[in-house]
Amino acid sequence: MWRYVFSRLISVFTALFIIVTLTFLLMQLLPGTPYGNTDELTDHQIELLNQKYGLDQPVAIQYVKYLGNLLQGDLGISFKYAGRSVNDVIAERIGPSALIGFQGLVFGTIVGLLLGIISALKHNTFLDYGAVIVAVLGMSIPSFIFAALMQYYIGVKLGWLPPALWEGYQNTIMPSIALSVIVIATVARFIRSEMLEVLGQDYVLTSRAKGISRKKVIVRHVLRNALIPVLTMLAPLTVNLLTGTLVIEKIFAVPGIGEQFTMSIMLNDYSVIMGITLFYSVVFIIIIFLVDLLYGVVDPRIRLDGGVQ
Amino acid sequence: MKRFLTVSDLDVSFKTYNGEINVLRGVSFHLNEGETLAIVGESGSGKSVTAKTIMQLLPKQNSSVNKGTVMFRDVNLLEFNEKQMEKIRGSEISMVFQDPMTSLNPTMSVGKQIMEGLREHQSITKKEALDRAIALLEMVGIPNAKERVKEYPHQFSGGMRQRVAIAIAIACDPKVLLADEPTTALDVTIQAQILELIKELQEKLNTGIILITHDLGVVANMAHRVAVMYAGEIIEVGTVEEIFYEPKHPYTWGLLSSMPKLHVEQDEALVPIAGSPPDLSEVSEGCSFSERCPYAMKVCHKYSPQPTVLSKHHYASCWLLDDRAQKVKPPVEIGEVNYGS
Amino acid sequence: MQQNLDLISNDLFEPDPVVGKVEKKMKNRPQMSFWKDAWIRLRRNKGAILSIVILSIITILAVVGPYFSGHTYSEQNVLHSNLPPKIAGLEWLGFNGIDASGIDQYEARNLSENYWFGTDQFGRDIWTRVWEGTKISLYIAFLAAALDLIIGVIYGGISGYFGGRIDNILQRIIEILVGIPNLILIILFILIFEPGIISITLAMVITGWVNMARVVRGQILQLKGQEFVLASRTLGANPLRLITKHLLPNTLGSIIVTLMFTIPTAIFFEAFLSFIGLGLQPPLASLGILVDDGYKSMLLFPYKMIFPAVVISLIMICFNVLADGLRDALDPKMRK
Amino acid sequence: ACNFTGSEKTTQQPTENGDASASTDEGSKAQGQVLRVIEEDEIASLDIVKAHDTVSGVVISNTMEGLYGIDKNHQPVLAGASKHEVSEDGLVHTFTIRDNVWSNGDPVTAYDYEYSWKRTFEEVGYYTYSFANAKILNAQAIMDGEKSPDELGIEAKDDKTLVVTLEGPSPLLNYSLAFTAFFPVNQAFVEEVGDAYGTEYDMALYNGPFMLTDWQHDQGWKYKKNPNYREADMVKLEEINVSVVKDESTAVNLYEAGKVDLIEVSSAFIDRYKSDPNYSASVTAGLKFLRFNHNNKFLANEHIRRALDMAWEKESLTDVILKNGSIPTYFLVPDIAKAPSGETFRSLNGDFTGTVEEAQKYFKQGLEELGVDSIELNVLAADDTVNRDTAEYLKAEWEKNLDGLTINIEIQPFQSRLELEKAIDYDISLSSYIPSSADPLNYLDMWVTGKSFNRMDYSNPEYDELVNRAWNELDDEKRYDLMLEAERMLFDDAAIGPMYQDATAIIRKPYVKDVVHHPTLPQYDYKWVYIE
Amino acid sequence: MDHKDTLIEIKNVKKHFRLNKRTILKAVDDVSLKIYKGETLGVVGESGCGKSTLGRTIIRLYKPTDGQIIYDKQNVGERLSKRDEKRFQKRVQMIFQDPYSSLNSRMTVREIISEGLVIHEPKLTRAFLEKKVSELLELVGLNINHANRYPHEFSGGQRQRIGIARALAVEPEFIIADEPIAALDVSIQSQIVNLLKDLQKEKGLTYMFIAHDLSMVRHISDRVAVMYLGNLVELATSKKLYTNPLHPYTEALLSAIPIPDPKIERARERIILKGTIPSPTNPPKGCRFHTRCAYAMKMCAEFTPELKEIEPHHYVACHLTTAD
Ligand SMILES: Nc1ncnc2c1ncn2[C@@H]1O[C@H](COP(=O)(O)OP(=O)(O)OP(=O)(O)O)[C@@H](O)[C@H]1O
Ligand SMILES: Nc1ncnc2c1ncn2[C@@H]1O[C@H](COP(=O)(O)OP(=O)(O)OP(=O)(O)O)[C@@H](O)[C@H]1O
Ligand SMILES: [Mg+2]
Ligand SMILES: [Mg+2]
Repeated sequence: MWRYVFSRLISVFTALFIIVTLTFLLMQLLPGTPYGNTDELTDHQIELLNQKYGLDQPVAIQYVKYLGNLLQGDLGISFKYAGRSVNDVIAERIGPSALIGFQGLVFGTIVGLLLGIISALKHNTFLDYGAVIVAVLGMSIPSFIFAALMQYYIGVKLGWLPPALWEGYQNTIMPSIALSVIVIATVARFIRSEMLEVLGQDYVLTSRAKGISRKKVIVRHVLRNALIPVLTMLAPLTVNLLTGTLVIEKIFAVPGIGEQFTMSIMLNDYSVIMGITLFYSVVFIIIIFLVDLLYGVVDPRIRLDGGVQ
Repeated sequence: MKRFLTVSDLDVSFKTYNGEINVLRGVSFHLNEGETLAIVGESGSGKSVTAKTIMQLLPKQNSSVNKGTVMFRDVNLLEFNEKQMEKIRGSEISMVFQDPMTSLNPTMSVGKQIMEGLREHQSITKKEALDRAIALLEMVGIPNAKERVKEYPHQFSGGMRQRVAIAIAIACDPKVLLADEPTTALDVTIQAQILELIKELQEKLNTGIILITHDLGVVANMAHRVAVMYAGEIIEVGTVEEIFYEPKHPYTWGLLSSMPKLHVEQDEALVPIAGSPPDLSEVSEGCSFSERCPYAMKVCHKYSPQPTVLSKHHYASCWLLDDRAQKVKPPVEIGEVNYGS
Repeated sequence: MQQNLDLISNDLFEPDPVVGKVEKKMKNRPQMSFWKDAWIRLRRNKGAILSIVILSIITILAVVGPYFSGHTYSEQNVLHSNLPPKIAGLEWLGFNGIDASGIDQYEARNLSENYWFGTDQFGRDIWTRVWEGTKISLYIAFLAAALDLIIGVIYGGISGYFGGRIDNILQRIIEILVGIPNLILIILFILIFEPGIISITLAMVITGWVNMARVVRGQILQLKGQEFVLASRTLGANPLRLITKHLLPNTLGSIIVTLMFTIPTAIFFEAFLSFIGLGLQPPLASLGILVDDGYKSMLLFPYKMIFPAVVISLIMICFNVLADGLRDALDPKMRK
Repeated sequence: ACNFTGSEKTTQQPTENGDASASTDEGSKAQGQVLRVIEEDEIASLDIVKAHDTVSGVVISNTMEGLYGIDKNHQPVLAGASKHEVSEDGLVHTFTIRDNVWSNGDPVTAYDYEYSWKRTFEEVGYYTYSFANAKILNAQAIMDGEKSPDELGIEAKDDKTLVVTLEGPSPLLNYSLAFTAFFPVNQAFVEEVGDAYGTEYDMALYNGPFMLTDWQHDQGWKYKKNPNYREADMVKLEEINVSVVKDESTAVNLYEAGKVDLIEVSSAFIDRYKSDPNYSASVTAGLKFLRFNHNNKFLANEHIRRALDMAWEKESLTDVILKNGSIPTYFLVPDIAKAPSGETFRSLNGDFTGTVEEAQKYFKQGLEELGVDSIELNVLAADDTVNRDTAEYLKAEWEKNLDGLTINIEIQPFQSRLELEKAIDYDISLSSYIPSSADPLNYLDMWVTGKSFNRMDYSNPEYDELVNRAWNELDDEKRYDLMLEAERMLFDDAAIGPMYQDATAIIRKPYVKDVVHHPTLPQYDYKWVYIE
Repeated sequence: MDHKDTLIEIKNVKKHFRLNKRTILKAVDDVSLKIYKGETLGVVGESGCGKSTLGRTIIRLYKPTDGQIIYDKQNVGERLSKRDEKRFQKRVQMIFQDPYSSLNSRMTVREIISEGLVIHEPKLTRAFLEKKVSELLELVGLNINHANRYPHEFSGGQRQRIGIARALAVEPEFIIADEPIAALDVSIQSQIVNLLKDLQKEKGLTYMFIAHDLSMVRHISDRVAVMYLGNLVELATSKKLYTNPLHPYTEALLSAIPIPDPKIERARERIILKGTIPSPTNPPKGCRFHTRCAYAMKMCAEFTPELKEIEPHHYVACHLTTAD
């Protein structure tokens, strides 16, 4: 086990290294400068700026320097938010993103599980079709539409919750719900499909023969065995939710990181791009790793360190 | 002895793409307290389905119980709803499923699986349940039970899994135990041990056992009475002696004579019953065994025989028992031969 | 059946063994492969059939719909801008040409012509644009599905089946692909490629299939140790056969569901690509773009968003019901 | 209500109405003289060297002050200086600094100006070009690397006396001095905090009507009235709460819910508010126009260019598509500044209009001259809604009206579009320009050969000469004549295709009074605002 | 049976499973035996003693931890070339113990049975396949009517027969039958056993027959191997083994065979093995059986007895016999 974790760690670092390297190189190809609109700067001035930020040096040297700073935990200074360190930018913005992402995930998973279970238990009845349609609408209509509708009707017309901004806990509710839509859809659909598969297995009969109620059978036996694909799908979703989503953050004026990322790419804010990419990749790799470990927890038959033979 | 489980006139059918198949056709039998009833018979004859019907665990989407009652004490289980059944299952009636590989949840440790039923029906703490689970595992002869409770089914051999399944079934001291081939995957010494265990349990709790098995040795050891099934019907019932020494149905004869005998030279071929079982999707006229029966008469192809009472416990459904039929002698081995080694 | 024993005449009691005499009657289902069998089962699923019908209608409308209205998707007439939908005879359904402030715009502007789905701000016919967009979005849907099936399933299959080091490497590659910001690649794409369907396709090739690969891998990891797989290995089945014949069929349920997620994601990914310049060239618009555009004026001109959204939802609901039907049909145990 | 910021030095109290479900009835307002507005982005920096975005511009111009300020009527007036003396030749300007203090109590001195201006050059601030435009001595040379920032034409004689030297007569100097780039900074403070200057509300000093008292990154910030401001008694607002909201419909919803008092709206929402009494549109000095690549084989032809300019209806674009009060333009210089005669630029020069029929004629002529019967052109547009819509509209109009023309729309993200434009790698580009002062010369200067804004290889020596003369003409009447002629010449050449003069559509609660909205950047001035 | 050709020779084969960091489960520990061409080797032993593991190791489903498996002069315990592997797979087949999980639930019986044929001879015509499938089904007591059904529609016994038909389809020369008949009723058991024997006679097949049913093992086997906790403890011709069991475990085993005669069965005495069953993760030192052996001596706990040929073709690993 530890050997596995260790060898996995090595390959994870390799992957991270490659991501950092490739992103660094690709980023160089982006058109334009990180200085925003340079309409009125003279060539000399741009040269001065490049010198100041070390961008006049060969890419290889810039890269080595970047890695050096990285090892010391320094992600550099933002170009757009002049003078602010990327560490700060990420640190300040990750909180809100993670909070609404986490809430959305939890809420979505719970509702999704319920829908999925209802669907599977009432297979091919109207309840099932109802749950299917709810889930499908959840995945085929983009979440920003739900967000906007919620904002208008709940926030403005009914006034139950603040329509936007980031002032208190109530502000987190609507964004979380909007984010949960896709989670609900994902969980509901996968749970339904997998549960149908599992419900036909013999051990479900065994547990029912023990006198366990259907509900408990579902919770203890069926769900767990139906979990693998849900986990697989939820992993990247979790990463995306926790690391922020552009539209929802924009609509609810949440000071999150998702919006920041797009922005910095559009503006060539190199250090922020690198910082967030790195951050995102680390979260992604960690979560995928956890999911892989979870595979083994959920289904002890799965052994990742073994090949076929 | 009290008769406390009575199955009468059970008809069960499955919908398949080949059409409807009538898997059980008028199955009736009863079980007394403290008694072991063995059900033997052709594979595919409906033994497992019978057991599942009693438990009401048939797959809902394609099976239907068309007729019949399952009286447990004085209630008809078939009229029970799911909630009521849940109370009964595991505590009053429990079942060991035929297949040990798939009947355990691969993602739950065996200990948990045993504890689950315990905690459902008895108000005990987790710790107590765990201790009981370990004790049960030891009882069914799993070495090192303390450690192995934490393991998962895939880490157990087939026989060990079967024993786990038995442990689950007997965990709550059920009144009726439906054991569907509980020892097929076990070697003889362990089998003997398990059978002993079941017997002890029976004596202690006066449990009624329905033992489904192919192993006539086990039947001889365990059963008080034997029911022989063929193609969804019970064609002969009797005490174990009656079935072994005075079988009356040609199918029973066939079964008994197809066993290997320890004293017979091994080069001698075994004597299987000729032909293959009938297609249950067709409603055939006459006796379902008629096409394979060497003693078949014209009537057998036309009318299905009714049970004939042969003694207090012994019934058989065969036209040969009709007065008008020629008397035939069962094959030589039956009833006369000593099986000693 | 209690027969009267006396009715049975004595002559019936003559021996008449038939063992070995009668040939077994062959009442056989026609020989069917798994797939054919599945198709037959699918045909019995009303929901699935209805979905196929609706999808066919949508596909047909996508092809011929634009010719019904007498407008092209790009024909612009600012005098007719922002007209609400109006269909003669369907006024009671809301197709009455009355806008959010209760004015019949057709009367107000003295128009005799009806726009079935209304018009956008350029006065373009939304009906035509919706069907034109459906064509593109359907293409995107199929493209996404194809990528998922071709790249995702194979990739995941190989990764899960071979496991160990190969799995490790393949999974790290996925992590790298996901880790590198998509947007950077897309911006570089915009610089290099002409915008259009091919560029969309390329952009989707990068990571569109990743979820599928992971789902398939997860399932196969779970399945590959099962005895039926071992049995087939002892028969000499090569990995290809094992994966395609044994592992994937048992993964189909998840594959289908995953596919159903890829499709809407792809439809809106295309809209995003088009918006930043890699996708379609305006005024050509896909359903995703129409929804995105309509969203901005959702409260004032709801019809601009509703029609494309309804078509997307309808397509997706049909796909999903069909997928569920397919999943049931592909699972022999689910048969009724 | 709790705060969800990562920052620990938060001092923000939840606003009274920050609590959800507080009051949602329309028109609910904050208590007292509090204005609630939104900005669509975070403040990039409070440092005038680093900030060159509109948001920072508004914050800086409301919290700091330079030698000149802009009055209610958008005219430059003395602000940080109490006196402005000009030498005979117009090259040496001597300012007397008014008594004023920084928010830490230090007096504002002439040295602060000198330090600030030179610092801008040292640190390569974006707005150095406006020093060059203002003809501050050596500004251009420093930008080109020929001189050092030290040699900039500014010198503090003593605390109160500041001497600015020019390279030549500068008709736009006063306007320029009101621009944020020319503001002072407190040397001691800047040197003390170093790189952190301008990154937090307490990492900057203020000498303007307001000062920042809170800044939650990406969420918003808060201004409070500056009690030490020289004209503090004129400032009525006690507090301004700014929230960062990037989505327009969100802004509208916040306004509807009574959470903010003033928002800008655009096309889709204008339909909704057009007839609302709280709606108003004010034109800006921003100009949207078509750049024709004069190197392009087809666009090198004057007739083709003229046809492209005339062949579409500008009114429909502004009235039906944009709807925000933008004015269709048949000219280069909008009607903002007035000539000395009191007449406007437009009334003097008239419109350069044409009809679709003429356009078709020109186009045919052009095709004949080129010897082709069809041409295909790309239109480069940025990836925002307005530009896309405009491009779509143009494509449809052009293709409808000009036979043989095929238009491809090429959408590019902001940076890419900029790079392509700079490299003159496009056919037609949708461009915009907003000057830092509304003088006609700013608009005309763009098309001088080799100027960075030219970016389309238009070159007409006579035109260059005219503009150059206007730059050096201190007599306003003569200067206007030169400029009028230059504009005519530009349209003679059909060098560009003007589209419209931008406007900002605003809705604000009726109790918000006297919001001043300047046509040039930075637009919002809160100095005179009060709540009724 | 003196001069038989060896078909397969197993030399010191070990198969250990690593359960976790510290625990290693020695499922098969140092087993050596030969299987001759045309014979049936019965393998019996306690459940969990490693019979299936041994079988699976022989058929290359598991890579042996140690030791050699020489099949027809070739060591198949190591990597094989593609061609050799394919050849091996056609020659050796396995009938799996579990009739439930060993059939792919998404394949029809036809597909399951014909898979081997399709793999090894891809060019077969449909008609031929159909005929072959039909033959095979008849052979195992099913019929072509069943060909279109899916495994879950069958009873346990029926599934087992499908598994047998699958193994027979490629006409192997060596079949490892892992409890092929446990799930069948006696009539069909005898049918299958007859079938296996007929095939053996006809085609000279070799079987490794793993079973718990000792009477059936006796009936079918030429020689019988008795395993205990991963070790081979006794190996002899079936006649010798059943008449003269030398190992105490074999003795206990034989005494426990249930006899299908109620009177005898109930009156009978059995050797009941005492003591707890040791675990393969931590097998006892010395003779692995000593913890439960009625005759255990001091040395049994110390030294591991070697498998020795006590009389011709009768091997035992017990200090009792070797001590004589
Ligand atoms: N879910 C099902 N769908 C369709 N047919 C079924 C189903 N379950 C069982 N059957 C059919 O019902 C019949 C009886 O099956 P059952 O499992 O009771 O046999 P059995 O007597 O237990 O046989 P065995 O001894 O082999 O286990 C068989 O013909 C089988 O094909
Ligand atoms: N894949 C595996 N991983 C870990 N342990 C295993 C594995 N397969 C088998 N074992 C263990 O190896 C031992 C031998 O198992 P095996 O299946 O060979 O027994 P068997 O003799 O076939 O028993 P049975 O007669 O019950 O089938 C058992 O203790 C089992 O728990
Ligand atoms: Mg059964
Ligand atoms: Mg085994």
